[in-house]
Amino acid sequence: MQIKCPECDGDIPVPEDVVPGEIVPCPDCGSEFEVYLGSDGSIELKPVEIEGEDWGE
Amino acid sequence: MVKVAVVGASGFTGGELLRILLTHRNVELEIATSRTNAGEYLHTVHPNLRGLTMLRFEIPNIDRLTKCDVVFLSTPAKVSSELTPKLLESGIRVIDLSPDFRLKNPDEYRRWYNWSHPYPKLLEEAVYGLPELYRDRIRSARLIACPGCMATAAILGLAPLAKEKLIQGDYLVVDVKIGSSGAGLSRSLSSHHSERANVVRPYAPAGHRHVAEIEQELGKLGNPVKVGFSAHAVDMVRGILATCHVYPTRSLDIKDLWKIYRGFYRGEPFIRFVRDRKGLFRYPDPKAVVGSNFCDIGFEIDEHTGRIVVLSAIDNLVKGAAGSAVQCMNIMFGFDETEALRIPSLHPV
Amino acid sequence: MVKVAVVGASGFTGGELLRILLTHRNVELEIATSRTNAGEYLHTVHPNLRGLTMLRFEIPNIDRLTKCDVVFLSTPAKVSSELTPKLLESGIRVIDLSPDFRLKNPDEYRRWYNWSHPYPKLLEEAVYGLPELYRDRIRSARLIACPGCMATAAILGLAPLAKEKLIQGDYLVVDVKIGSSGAGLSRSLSSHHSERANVVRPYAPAGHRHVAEIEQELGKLGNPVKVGFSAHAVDMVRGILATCHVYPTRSLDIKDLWKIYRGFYRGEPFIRFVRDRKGLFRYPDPKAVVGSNFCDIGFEIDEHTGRIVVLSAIDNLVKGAAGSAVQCMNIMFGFDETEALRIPSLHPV
Repeated sequence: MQIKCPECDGDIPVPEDVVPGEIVPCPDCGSEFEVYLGSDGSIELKPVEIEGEDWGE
Repeated sequence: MVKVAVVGASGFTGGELLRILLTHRNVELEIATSRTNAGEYLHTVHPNLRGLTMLRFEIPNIDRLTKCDVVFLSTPAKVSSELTPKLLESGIRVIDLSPDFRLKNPDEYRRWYNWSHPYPKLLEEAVYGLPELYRDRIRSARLIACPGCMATAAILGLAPLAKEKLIQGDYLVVDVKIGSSGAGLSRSLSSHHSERANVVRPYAPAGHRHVAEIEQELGKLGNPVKVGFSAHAVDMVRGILATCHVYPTRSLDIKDLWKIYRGFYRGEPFIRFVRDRKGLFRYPDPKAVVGSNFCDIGFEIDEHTGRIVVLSAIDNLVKGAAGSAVQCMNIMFGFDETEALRIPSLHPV
Repeated sequence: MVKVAVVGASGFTGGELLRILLTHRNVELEIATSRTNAGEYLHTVHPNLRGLTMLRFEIPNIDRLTKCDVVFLSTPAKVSSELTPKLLESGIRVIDLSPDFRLKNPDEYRRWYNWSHPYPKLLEEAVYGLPELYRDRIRSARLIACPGCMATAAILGLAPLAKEKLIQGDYLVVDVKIGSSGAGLSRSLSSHHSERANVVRPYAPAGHRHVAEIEQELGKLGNPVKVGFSAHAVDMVRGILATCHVYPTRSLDIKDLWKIYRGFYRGEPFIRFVRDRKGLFRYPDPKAVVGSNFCDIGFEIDEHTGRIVVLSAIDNLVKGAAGSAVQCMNIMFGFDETEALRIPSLHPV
């Protein structure tokens, strides 16, 4: 199935048999989300913080 | 099979046309002209073509050229404008990679090229060879004027914002970094390796001819803009990165930007968006497109100044020249638009 | 003879301090510290120093350091702020090349470095280590905070215009191209040669910490400005070119610009103006300053948009770090300001 990316509105492919707690990355913007079950049992995504790479000076 | 000729086939752009056309399943490369190398095999000049063709360079000859279906003119300025009218009269179609028919307004040629155009009427008919903006008109065109390489990068990066009238026309800065192949084969002290390596050389800090095309095309999409253009030669053979600094007419957030860019370029086979939180190449970088027909576009909002930074990376010889030209040919003759252009770039390079 | 110590002497900047100090006729290089290389000869890490000294690296030790007259701190962020107070207490003078004392306002450290400064009072006392702006205050200073390398290029390029209040504060763009040595010795995939060569990699497209210093210093000279800063890594080891795009508050011609820049930098030994009709290097280019303490400044007026383009080129390790630091030392101890710094750059390189 496809879920809208909260960060960039892209479509994130999520396997049908996805398990809560799994991490799914967005193919467009690289943001990562943890899957969890919403109150109505629907699949929802919570952003996972990615540590920005330090580019040096 | 469509018969194809390439005039000016010994230059870097000419060589790229040959490289792409030799792998094209719907065309036959009949003629490759070069005055200086007439009689030589193509691989004498283009080593990457050894073993792929036994074709030899020949002197340009109108009668032989008009037996083809389409002619690519990879010639310096003020050459194709002599050849094109005769070719068109004979009923064949012309894809001109030179600057001779890019601008609609003859006065602009006087201003930017110090040249009074010999065939101003043809300027109306010529179609600007950017498939992402003119696909329908290209389909039926007799004469295509392929954009300048730096203009391609800037226009593709800014078109979506121009259409939304998001660009403050008086404060638009385009800061370009370009590789040495952008100067083609013209040899000089500045292209001498010991002097050309390791440079960041501003060679057109306060404006460049390509400004005329960029303003023409962005002006058609949205409000008129004046482009503050600066070009720098950097230590790279192929590639352009255009960093466009836009002060927007209204504030917006990153989601708006994604929406605007996705909407404008929906379905385009050679536009990729690169704004990635992961991996090494998080923004567009010519290194990631060298040899391919892709234009990588990225964007960022500078909260501190309200500025939008748009980054656009292409290979100046492919999407900036030969690739877009072949893409136009594919559209003109009803081929699969990506035929011979689904070339992955090289990594690392 | 003045006794000198260099803390953090195994990095690129540390190595440049050693290279310059070893040729200095008024100082004695007593101590060069490095935790990782303690016990090694300097030339084990810095091959260019083989045969010039038999000094060896040692672990930093307060008691030994305080026997010197001046200590250079070439340390990462948040290290020198621990060491500096103790060194100052012992009465010796400190030249800090780290960012720890550059900003006057502690809130700016929270904002740009996400760090609450442990010694905000010292921020008042520290003198910004740019001789061209603070020569008198440097003379008597106990603590010098040397500028960031990209800040140096931008500030030196824009200072004369800032003083004349010529910069529209909301539309100032600084587009920087920098070599790999700017990232020092920190190794990562991005510094891996096959991935680092041939790039034009936007690594800070929408702002960078150095903006805080640039705005601090330009704001003091003239009206407050907001800097639209974008940095790109290019294929070069040493060097920075800052291309500054200025929309002026009033129109002026090229003669005015020459007058403004000559007036502001009259007598400065390490500022050169490069806007030449002849030769290959007509505008500033890092290639022409590599290894030297020069800052080359050039400018152009873009009639088409009214924009002023200022170009500023330095070696990020010399004028952007070790060179300016030694220049400050020369001022502090009353030596000839150019001592050990009259180094011609290498050409070609």
